[in-house]
Amino acid sequence: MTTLTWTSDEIMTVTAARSLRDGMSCFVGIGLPSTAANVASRTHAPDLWMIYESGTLGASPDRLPLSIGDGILAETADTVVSVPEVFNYWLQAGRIDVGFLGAAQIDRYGNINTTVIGDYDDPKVRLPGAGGAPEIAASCREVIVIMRHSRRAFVDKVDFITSVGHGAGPGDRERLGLTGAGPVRIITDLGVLEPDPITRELTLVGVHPGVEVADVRAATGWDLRVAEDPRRTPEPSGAELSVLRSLTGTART
Amino acid sequence: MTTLTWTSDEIMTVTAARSLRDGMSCFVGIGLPSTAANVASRTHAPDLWMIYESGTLGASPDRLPLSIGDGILAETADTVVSVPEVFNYWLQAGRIDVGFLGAAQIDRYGNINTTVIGDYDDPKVRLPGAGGAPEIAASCREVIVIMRHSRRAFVDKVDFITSVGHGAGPGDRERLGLTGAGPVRIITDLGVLEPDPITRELTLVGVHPGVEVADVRAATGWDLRVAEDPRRTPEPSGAELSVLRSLTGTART
Amino acid sequence: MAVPLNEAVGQLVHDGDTVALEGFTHLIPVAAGHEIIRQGLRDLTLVRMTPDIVYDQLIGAGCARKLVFSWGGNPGVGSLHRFRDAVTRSWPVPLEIEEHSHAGMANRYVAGASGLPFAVLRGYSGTDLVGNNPHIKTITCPFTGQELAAVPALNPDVTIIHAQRADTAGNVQLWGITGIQKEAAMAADRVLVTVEEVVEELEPVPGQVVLPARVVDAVSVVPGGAAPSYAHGYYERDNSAYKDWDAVGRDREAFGAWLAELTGSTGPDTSSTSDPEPVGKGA
Amino acid sequence: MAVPLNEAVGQLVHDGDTVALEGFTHLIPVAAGHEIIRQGLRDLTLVRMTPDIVYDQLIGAGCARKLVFSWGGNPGVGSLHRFRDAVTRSWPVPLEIEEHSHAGMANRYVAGASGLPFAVLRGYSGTDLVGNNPHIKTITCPFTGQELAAVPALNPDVTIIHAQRADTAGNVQLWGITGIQKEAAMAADRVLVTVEEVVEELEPVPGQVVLPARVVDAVSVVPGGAAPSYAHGYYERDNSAYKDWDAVGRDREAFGAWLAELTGSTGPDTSSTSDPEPVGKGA
Repeated sequence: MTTLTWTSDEIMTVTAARSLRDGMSCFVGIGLPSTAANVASRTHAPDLWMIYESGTLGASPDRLPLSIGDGILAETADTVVSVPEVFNYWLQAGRIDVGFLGAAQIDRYGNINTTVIGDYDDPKVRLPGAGGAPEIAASCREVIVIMRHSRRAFVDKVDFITSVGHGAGPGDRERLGLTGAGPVRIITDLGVLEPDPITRELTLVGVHPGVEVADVRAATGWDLRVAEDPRRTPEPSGAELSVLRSLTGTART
Repeated sequence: MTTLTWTSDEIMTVTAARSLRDGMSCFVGIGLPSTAANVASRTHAPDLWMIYESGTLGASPDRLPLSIGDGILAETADTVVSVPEVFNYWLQAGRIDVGFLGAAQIDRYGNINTTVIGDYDDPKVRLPGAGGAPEIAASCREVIVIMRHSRRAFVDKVDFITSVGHGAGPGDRERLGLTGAGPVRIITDLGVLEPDPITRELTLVGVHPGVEVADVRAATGWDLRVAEDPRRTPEPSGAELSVLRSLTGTART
Repeated sequence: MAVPLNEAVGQLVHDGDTVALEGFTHLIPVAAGHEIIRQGLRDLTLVRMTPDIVYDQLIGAGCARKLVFSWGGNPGVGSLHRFRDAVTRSWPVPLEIEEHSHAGMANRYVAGASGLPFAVLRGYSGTDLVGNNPHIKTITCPFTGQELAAVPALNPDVTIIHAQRADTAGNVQLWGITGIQKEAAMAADRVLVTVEEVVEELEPVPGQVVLPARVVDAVSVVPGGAAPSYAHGYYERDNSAYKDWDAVGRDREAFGAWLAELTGSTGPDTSSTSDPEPVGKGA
Repeated sequence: MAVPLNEAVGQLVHDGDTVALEGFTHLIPVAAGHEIIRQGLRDLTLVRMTPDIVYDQLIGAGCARKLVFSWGGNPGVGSLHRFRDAVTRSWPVPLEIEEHSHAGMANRYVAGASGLPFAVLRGYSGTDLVGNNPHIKTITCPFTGQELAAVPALNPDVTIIHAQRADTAGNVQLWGITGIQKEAAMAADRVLVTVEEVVEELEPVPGQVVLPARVVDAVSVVPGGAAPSYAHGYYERDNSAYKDWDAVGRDREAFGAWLAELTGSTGPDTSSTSDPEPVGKGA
């Protein structure tokens, strides 16, 4: 369809970055979400207000932070608060527009697993665990997830619900007392998924250039619903790519 | 008995100051307690660690603070913390050796009233209210009260229990879940009262020079118990008086 | 972002609101309190841990129908006589009171700032505050069975504080004794901050609290806006003004003269000119 | 007040203790963790929100029987392989785990520091953490009827943190990202702080947290004691050391060599000489 002058990770990150609107407050997870948020703040969203769970509010790092506690975050933040304060006064109080998360596994209803693959008491793979994700997924006004697409990652039912997406379907978030809207978009290296407005089941609404719907279905561990006319993701612009590459280049140094 | 070269307020304050041991942490109420604590820190207790409820920890003001939020406290403190932190992390956590309080009324069991004289819903006199006192009286390891002696102030039963002393007698503090020992000494302009070890009833254990036991009984609104051999308060030393007078002189400027 | 104080009060404070003007001896938002009096706001539920003379003035001016507090007095001087007059003789209007301890109020603000409906503390046990305040309940620890006090979150409609500085983006910086201001502001629906000055960039100061612009609805530049209390690094407390208030507050007539001067000398026109929406405002 | 690190660990940390070595990427008390390994402590319940490579090392060395945590990983690199090996293959000893979210752990420390038996938060609801951790319960708001999560207070026997400075009186000062250190320290029975340096007087620094000497049991001067993490204002993070750990941690043999070097090169004599009380210490 087009000569790929960018990688699938790059279009994933750029597309995720575009999901962040200028002026939003964004609770940023480390890794892919942090990269995408930093691309956004350097392109269309200069007033994106980034919060990291280490307590740095309004950070504007001049390179990619290597962890949620990177010193560059404290040096460039509007203010640094304690960890209880960022979770209680900011996240729990419902002040954050968007929570930006990664995941090891996600299921049909956008529930997220970052705890174990396999049985909890006898896991095949022990993952890092919850971190801030359960409450980010619960309390941010909306959640955006960025992760690579594969049948092992996109499963019918996650092995462990670390963070609740849309539970088992409509009404579950309300029943559980979760104040935010939950995952509104999942951006992968193949395309974009959004929950169906009625059933809350994740639905393919966009595919990246060079990707066919069949590719996405093949990389998804359940019978993936597809929107009537999935949108073709606009290609990354030269400006977006150059920002992204300078950031990841920096991070690799 | 002796020529009074000091006032009854002065011996009250000096005697109260002597009750504070060096190295103690002391939660200081404003007014008479603050004056006495500052005398102590300038005489026998240079390492008295004074906490004011405004959040100043380890204050060492070079003049008497005029309120619990006087700027001199912040300028001389080891650190200044928020009000929730001083109450939760310091007072409630049981870290304070002695709470040093004043009162408008106190009763036979050391219960304190700083709220109203008369009926709560139709008071004769509306007093300032609780402030930090209820939890200071509950959570400090011990409480010392300093107040002027009169039949209106020393009553059989306070009109309103703002801060619990020994409740209605033995075992009440334990029943109420209060962690500290409660009032261990009341220092007045006439003498010194302490709770009876068994009955918890306030008992006259000391009288100031020039004061007779009968004077104290006459100024007390219940049939005051008196220790077998009440101690005669040692006179204020010249050093104590000069420190006190320089402090109150400063405060009056 | 900075707006004149009369506009900010006009936009953010309405009759019947629950309003906290917080400060712990330091940085009392006195000028904002006086603007509330000038605009003739009514039926306010006033909230503060340590209501002092500006609350005495608001109460005496008839702005409040209720006071939520933990210690009311003229610090270093004595009682609040307008407050007493309202409580004991309903003058100029009856004043309902809801009383807590400092620990209770502080934790109520913390719960409010945290998006929780209530706070837990070791407190109140055995005191007569419990019987006279239905908002103090007990709760049982689900792990140890211990009984503790529970108090409801405090979420003012408006919190007003005074701070040393803001930057042009509306980030607010205060230092010295910072009290309960952060929690009171973050617990509120709307936040008004009066400041000594607006600067290009906030130079970090040890002991500072920074309130990000995101939680601040309006900044008004009011140099001296905390007087007669003090602003650490800017001016000292005017202790004589607190002493002088005692005589004024004791006497309804003297207070009336004071009130006439406050509302008359600045002129009611000032506020009405710059506050084009009279909706929800009292006389 | 400053005591050598081996003496401080010898006096304050005992077999079977619950020990929190806290830090949020910044100021990780690595040197203290290594001293625990050198002293051969056993059966520890290790607590930390973000266990990283020094916890991987403690676990691999067999010091721990339980880990209480909310996120375990090598930040910016990947997994903790000694931790995985202990959880999935009980090597070198079985490791029990108790898992929370960050919000839960942070509030557990806050409750611990506040002398409360439990904390309340909006959290955990609907997650599988609830079913796998009996320490997460629900509690009902006595005012609104809302259901919220309750977690028990966390009160370590010992908390160890690293800070930039202490003064000669033992007051501790840290700044930059200060994370959960204040709460972790104030929740503990005993507190050990390693510092970059001791100074006559603590010059105030913006963003500082000061821990008064009263809550600190021992200060040990260990320049570089947070490496390979960083100490804001003193040294940068050694990112290559974190990457290099991945290969060591993956392999039991490589880890064994690393462990031999740690315990051998400094020599077991160092700790035994200066730790005259072997009571309660492991081999």
